[in-house]
Amino acid sequence: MLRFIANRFLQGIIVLIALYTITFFLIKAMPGDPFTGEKNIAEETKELMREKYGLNDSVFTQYFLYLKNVFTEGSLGISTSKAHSVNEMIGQSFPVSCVLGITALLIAIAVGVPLGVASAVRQNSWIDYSSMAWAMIGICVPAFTVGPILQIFLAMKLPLFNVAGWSSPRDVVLPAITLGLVTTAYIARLTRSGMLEILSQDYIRTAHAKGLPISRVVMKHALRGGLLPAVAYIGPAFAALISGSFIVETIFQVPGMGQHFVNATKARDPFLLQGVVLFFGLLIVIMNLAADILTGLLNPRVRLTQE
Amino acid sequence: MNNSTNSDAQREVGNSLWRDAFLRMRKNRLALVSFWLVVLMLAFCFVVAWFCPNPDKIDLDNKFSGPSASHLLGTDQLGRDIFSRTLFGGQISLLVGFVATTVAIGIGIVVGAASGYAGGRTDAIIMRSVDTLFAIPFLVVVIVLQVVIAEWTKNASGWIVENWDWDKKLTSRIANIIPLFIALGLFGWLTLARIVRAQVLSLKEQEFVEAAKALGYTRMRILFRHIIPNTLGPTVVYATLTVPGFIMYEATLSYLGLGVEAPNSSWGILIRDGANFLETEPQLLIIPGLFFSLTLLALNFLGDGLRDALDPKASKD
Amino acid sequence: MAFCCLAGCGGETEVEKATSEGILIMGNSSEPKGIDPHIVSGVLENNVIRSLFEGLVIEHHSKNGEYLPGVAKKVEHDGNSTVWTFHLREEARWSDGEPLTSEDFMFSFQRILTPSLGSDYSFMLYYIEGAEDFHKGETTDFTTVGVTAPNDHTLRVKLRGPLPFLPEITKHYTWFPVPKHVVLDHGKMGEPFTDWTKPGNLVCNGPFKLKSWRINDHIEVERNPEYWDAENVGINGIRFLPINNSYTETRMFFSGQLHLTYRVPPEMIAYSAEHYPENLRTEPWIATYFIRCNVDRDAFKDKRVRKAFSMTIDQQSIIDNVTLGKQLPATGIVPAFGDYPASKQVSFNPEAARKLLAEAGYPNGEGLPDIEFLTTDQDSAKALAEALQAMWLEHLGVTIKIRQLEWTTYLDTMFKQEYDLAAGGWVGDYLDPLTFLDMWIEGGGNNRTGWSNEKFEALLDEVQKTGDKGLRYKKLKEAEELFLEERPVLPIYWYTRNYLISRDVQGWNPLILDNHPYKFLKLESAD
Amino acid sequence: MSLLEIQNLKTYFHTRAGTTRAVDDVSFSLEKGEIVGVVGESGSGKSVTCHSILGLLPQPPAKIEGGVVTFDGDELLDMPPPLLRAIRGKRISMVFQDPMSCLNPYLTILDQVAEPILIHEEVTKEEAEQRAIEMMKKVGIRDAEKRARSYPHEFSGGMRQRAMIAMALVTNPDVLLADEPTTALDVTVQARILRLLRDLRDDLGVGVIFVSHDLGVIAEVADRVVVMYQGKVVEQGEVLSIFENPSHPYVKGLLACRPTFETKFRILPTVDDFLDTEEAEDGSITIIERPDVGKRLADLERESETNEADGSDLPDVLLEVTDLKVHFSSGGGFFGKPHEVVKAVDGVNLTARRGQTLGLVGESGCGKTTIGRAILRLVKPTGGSILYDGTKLLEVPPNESLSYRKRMQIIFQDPYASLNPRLTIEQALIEPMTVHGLGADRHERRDRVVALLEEVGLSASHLLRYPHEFSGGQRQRLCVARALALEPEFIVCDECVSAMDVSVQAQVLNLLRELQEKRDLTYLFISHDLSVVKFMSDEVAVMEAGQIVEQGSAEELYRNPKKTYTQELLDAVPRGDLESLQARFKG
Repeated sequence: MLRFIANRFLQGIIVLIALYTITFFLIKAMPGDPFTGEKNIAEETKELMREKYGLNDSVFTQYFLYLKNVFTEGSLGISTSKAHSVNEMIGQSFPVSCVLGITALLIAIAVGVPLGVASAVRQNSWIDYSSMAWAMIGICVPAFTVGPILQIFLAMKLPLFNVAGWSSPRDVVLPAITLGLVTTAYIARLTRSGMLEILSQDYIRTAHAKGLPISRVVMKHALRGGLLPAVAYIGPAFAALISGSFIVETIFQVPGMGQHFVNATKARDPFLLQGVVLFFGLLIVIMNLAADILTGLLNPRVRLTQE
Repeated sequence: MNNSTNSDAQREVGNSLWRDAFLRMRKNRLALVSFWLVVLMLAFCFVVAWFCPNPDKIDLDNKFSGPSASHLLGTDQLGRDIFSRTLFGGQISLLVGFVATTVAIGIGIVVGAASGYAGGRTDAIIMRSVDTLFAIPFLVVVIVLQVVIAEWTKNASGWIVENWDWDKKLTSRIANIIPLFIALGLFGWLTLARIVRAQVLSLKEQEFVEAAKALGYTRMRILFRHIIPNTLGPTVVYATLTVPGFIMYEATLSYLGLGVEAPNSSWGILIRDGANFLETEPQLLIIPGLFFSLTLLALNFLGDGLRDALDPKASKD
Repeated sequence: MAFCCLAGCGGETEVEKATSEGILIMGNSSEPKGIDPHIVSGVLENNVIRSLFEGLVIEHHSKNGEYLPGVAKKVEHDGNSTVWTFHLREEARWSDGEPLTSEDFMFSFQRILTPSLGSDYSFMLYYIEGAEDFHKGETTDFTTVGVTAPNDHTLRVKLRGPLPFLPEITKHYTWFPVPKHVVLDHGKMGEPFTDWTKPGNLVCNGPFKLKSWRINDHIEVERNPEYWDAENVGINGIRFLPINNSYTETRMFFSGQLHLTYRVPPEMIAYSAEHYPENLRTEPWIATYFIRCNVDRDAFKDKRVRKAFSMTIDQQSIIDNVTLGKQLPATGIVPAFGDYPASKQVSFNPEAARKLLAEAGYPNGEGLPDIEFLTTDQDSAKALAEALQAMWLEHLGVTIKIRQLEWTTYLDTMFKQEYDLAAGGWVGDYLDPLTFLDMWIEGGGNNRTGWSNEKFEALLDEVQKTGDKGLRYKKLKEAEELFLEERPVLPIYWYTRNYLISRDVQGWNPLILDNHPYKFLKLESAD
Repeated sequence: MSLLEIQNLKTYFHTRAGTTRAVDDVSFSLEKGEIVGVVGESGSGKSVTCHSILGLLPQPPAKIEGGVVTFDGDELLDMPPPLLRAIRGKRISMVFQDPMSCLNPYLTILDQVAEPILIHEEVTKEEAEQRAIEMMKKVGIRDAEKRARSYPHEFSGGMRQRAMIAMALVTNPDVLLADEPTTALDVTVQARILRLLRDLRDDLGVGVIFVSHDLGVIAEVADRVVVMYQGKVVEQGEVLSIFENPSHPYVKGLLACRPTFETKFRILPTVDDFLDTEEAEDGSITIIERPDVGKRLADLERESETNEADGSDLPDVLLEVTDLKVHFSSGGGFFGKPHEVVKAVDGVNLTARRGQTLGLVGESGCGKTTIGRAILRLVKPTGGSILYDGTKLLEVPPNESLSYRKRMQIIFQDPYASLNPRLTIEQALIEPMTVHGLGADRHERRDRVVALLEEVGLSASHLLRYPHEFSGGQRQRLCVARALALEPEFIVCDECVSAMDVSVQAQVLNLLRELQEKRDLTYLFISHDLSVVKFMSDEVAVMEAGQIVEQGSAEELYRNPKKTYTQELLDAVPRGDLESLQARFKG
């Protein structure tokens, strides 16, 4: 197992370097530069500002210098648009996104799994059709519609919730629901198909033959295998959830990481963008690895069949 | 010899897998209703639309008017006919959904299947490339694409208009959408490739694959004729889940200058614009939203039906 | 109103709580790029910086174009408004208790003009003799720059020409002092990235000081006891919320989470006017929305074509149907303010427009090359473009193509002049018509139309040389009329600011520059 | 009153295709401490009967249309589900055919064995696990304490079936329903399990319903036997009397079609030789005995004798395997231990002669399948050489290997898994011809396919069907046809009849035999079933742990085994003949 992790870790570093390289040149290829603003500033001034951020060096110097700083100092540079160090910005926003993402995922699992299980157990019944229709609607209705709907019909009517903001624990609820909606729908669908597959297995008949109540057959015998497809999906999905969502964060005024992706792109902020992309890449690598390990834990057979 | 072999193989699969699937699907009532709903929607968007008022006709004196004889579902903030805009918007959205999904399925299946079937180092390289692509910020790519490709398509469409005497408006409309498909196709296949790969990993251990090897079939033939057709079921279901995502992406991209150009519209754009009128004029969101959701719901059940239909075993009962 | 009741029934809203604590909660649209007055620029940064720092003079709380004493208790000039003397008050203190002296101003001016700091707004100090040369690195000797400190409480500024409205300029934060002792504690003078503005480090001289700052969440300032006029500051603190989404901001206001919004989205203005008439404010603002014509393109070489396009824009209809914020039809490029008479040249006249277009050789738009209208992905840009497209089609028979681009790409494309028509706007930096006119000189960084005119530039030169206000305005008016006659840009409307304000907030008066001084505000529960 | 009484049970399956009367008016009973064998071919309704008793059938499509099942005075069929669940696994337990798929791969053996106690009795977890381990020891799982926490895939097939039985018996049930419990197992393991069941019956007094398609196994274990055919009981009674004096033609056929060591036939009689159906006017079908059975059997016997005559001069060698080694490295990846080398085939020498059959027997995991695959180069040998018709196969460059693929074919154990479910029969059979360029055009290939189908006993009407629409025996015929499509001269038959009912098995064996004679085919016949190998082979090689233990002519080797391992294998085979049965009951 250690060997496996070490191996994947090495692959992860290669992924990150490839990611860095691609992003680096993509950023260079974007029109405009960090100092393009509505009020154009004098070329001399721009020159001074470029000097300040080391953007006057040759492309290769810039490429390797940043890489060197990341590896030697762990420094992701200084944002050209917000004048904070990128490390500090990620350090402040990631915990927020993490809380939001985890809550969203928990909601998605808490709703999606039972929905999927119920549909599978009662296949082709009205429960099945209606849960799957709901799941599809969850996928269809975009966050920028769900968010305002929750604001207008829940937050503005119930004193329990704030319309937006991030000051008390209950402020997590509405953005997490909005963020988790699509994930819920996917989990429901994947759980359903996974459970259908497992429920047709012979060992489920064995479990019935032992006289187990249906709840126990489902919970203990079917769920573990039935969740495997959903688990494989959750890995990258979780990385995306905890790295934040621009739409949900701006609608609910959440100081998370998702805004950095969009704002840095719009501001052509090379270091902030590079920093959040690399951080996201790292999350992807870790989450995919975690999903594979989790799959291994859920499925004892993987231990032998994987090479 | 080789050529004839390939086309033979294609015709064999082409003929009966899909024909039989269609025959089987006719027995599934829900899928059939969904199928007709989708056909109806297509008919509305591509036929009925042409008999509707001009969707771009602005009538500022008549904004937010309610349903009437001249405006079946009322008008929007610029006095344009909502029904007509929704139908014309559907043309773009359905096209985007269909083409982007097809591209994504195509790439996803081939890459995922190749990765899973080859295994070992090739697999690791492909899957890590997928990880890398997954982390690349979409917005940045779109902005770059817009500069690089939009310029290119503009020149190309200009050339086409000049030399082939095509309709200018239509050509520029198409030229504007091509970069959109490239952007969607570039990234849309990633998760699909993972799903297909997982399928292939278990399929390639099956005896019929070994039997195919023993019969001396080439790796390509085994992959494309024996393995990939067996992954189609789950792939179709997953693909129907991604269609709404593509359609909404189109709206985002159009705002960024990559896609439909104003005043032309799409469901995604209408929904995005409509969301701003949530408190004041909710019908601007609800009408395109209903068309969109209904179509996708139908597509989803159709996808389920198709999965069952693609599986010859399921037809037994 | 029903919402308010429901929200109120459940207990205290955040606004009610904040009012009782004397804290103003205001929407500030976005996360500031920083709070170092010498490094950043922009309206929302200004909102925060204004609470923390105070310049030589401050904005009057209700009268446009007037000032009240700030750090300088008295301002004098030599009669030609070229050499100015500022008498600083002795009791001025930094928030750490250190005295604020003319040395701090000397340091501040040198700092913002130091090339390595990379300030993007240092040109605001170019009025000072020798400042431009120093900033552009042609000399490193700061004594060549026209500022001196005869003693600790006197500051003398020598300008490169007469400038009767210098106090107006010094209200801008580029002229604000920064604490020399603190800045140098955290790095060298010209070092751009230091920690001196971090919470805990920041030392300031304004009515408030920094309490806490979380990126994308809030910035909170609290009463500064060391402020010279501390006893007259009416509120205990301000919480700035960087609310990107204007719909969210409006909803937050409706449910009692904000005293003051940054703006109201167009779709919600009518709704607010109906449901919250006492809270909605609409005030003129010193900003113009217009369309640039690329005069280097064949289509717009001829001013008759430009004018034809301009005269077929039904400004009032756009305001009533698209922008919805009671903006004013822009009959000229300089918005109406003070005693500068607004131009009347721009008007809606399709009949005359068609004639002009025909004269230019394009009857009914025939023969015009393809025209592309460049616009952005921002709020109502698309609807506006669609409305214009329809108007030009209706009145001129011209079909234009709309090209919507992401904001920075749009700017880049516009700056590179790769467009036929481009949406644009300009917000005045200070209260003088010049801020709307001097950008159109040949090669001006914000011109970007390819248009230039020697006579226009000669008029502006004359303006720079006179200290007489009447003569200035006359020349400026002449320049504006000339500019409009040429019509390289098509004015559409003069901005208004639409915002929602709680009845608890008192002392918030309409100001055309929107530079409200916070110290005069009071919070009292209106119920 | 009997412990378990089944009266007039009717279970039908209602599908869109129509109604199948899976169990049609079945009655029999089980006494305490008795083993009742239920025998019949697949589809005869024997499993459905078992499942109906416990209400384990998915409804719909299944529906119990009538009948009464009384257990210890209670009616089971109408019992409310909670009460029925209290009986399931507690008083009536069940053992299924395939222990791999019937044990939950995600849970440890101990979890699963202890679960019925935890569900049905008020005990602590520790206590339940203690009892589970004791039961596991009782059924013969060595080191039960240590191995209890393993997962099913870490157990061998026999151990898994023992675990299954332990799980069924751990609550001391009154009745054990054993549904083909030994079918998937090697003979030696089967023998041990059968002994175990008998011992348990003796020790615990459990009543057992033992379902099997193999009369030989039934003869070893059962006291009474119920023979089912097409959903009906055609004959029931004491084992001995049925063997001595079968009255129903189906039973007679069943007894005859099973190859034993003593079988003289070269072509096996099949059930069809014995019975015929007669349709009455009301549509009901009656089974009658063919009037010409005696003549048919006589024909077969005569035919066999004539063929038996020659055999003095040996044909030339077609295949020679020398010192073949196939090693796999396992583990080392995911959670596994460091790399371990498994020597699946370790220095094997084999010789097959043209037109003859070389039988290869051994228990599962001994490497016999790997040899077959290595010869076809489906796995890469680690060492050794394969000389085929004078060519060293392992040295043939890949671009020429296509012609050898054509000459050598394989038929797998599971015909269903080895047919692509998404291709019709026509596509599946035409494809190899297309790839190898046989036949001039599509029409010619199609004609050839039709001819092939007819050769294996199917018809052109089957062309457009999918594999799942065929029965197991038909599917294996399809696999044979597919292998024959390339007109090979050498075929590896890898356990190709192991999953089949004896009656179907006889048909397929006969088919292989006929084809061999007609086309002069050479077979490598791999099987764990010694009787079948004996029937098919001219020469037999016995394999154990990657090596050949003994090789020789079939007759000689069976009559006079030289190695103890061979002897053990032979002893474990259930004879199912009259002598051994008489020995069991009388001596």
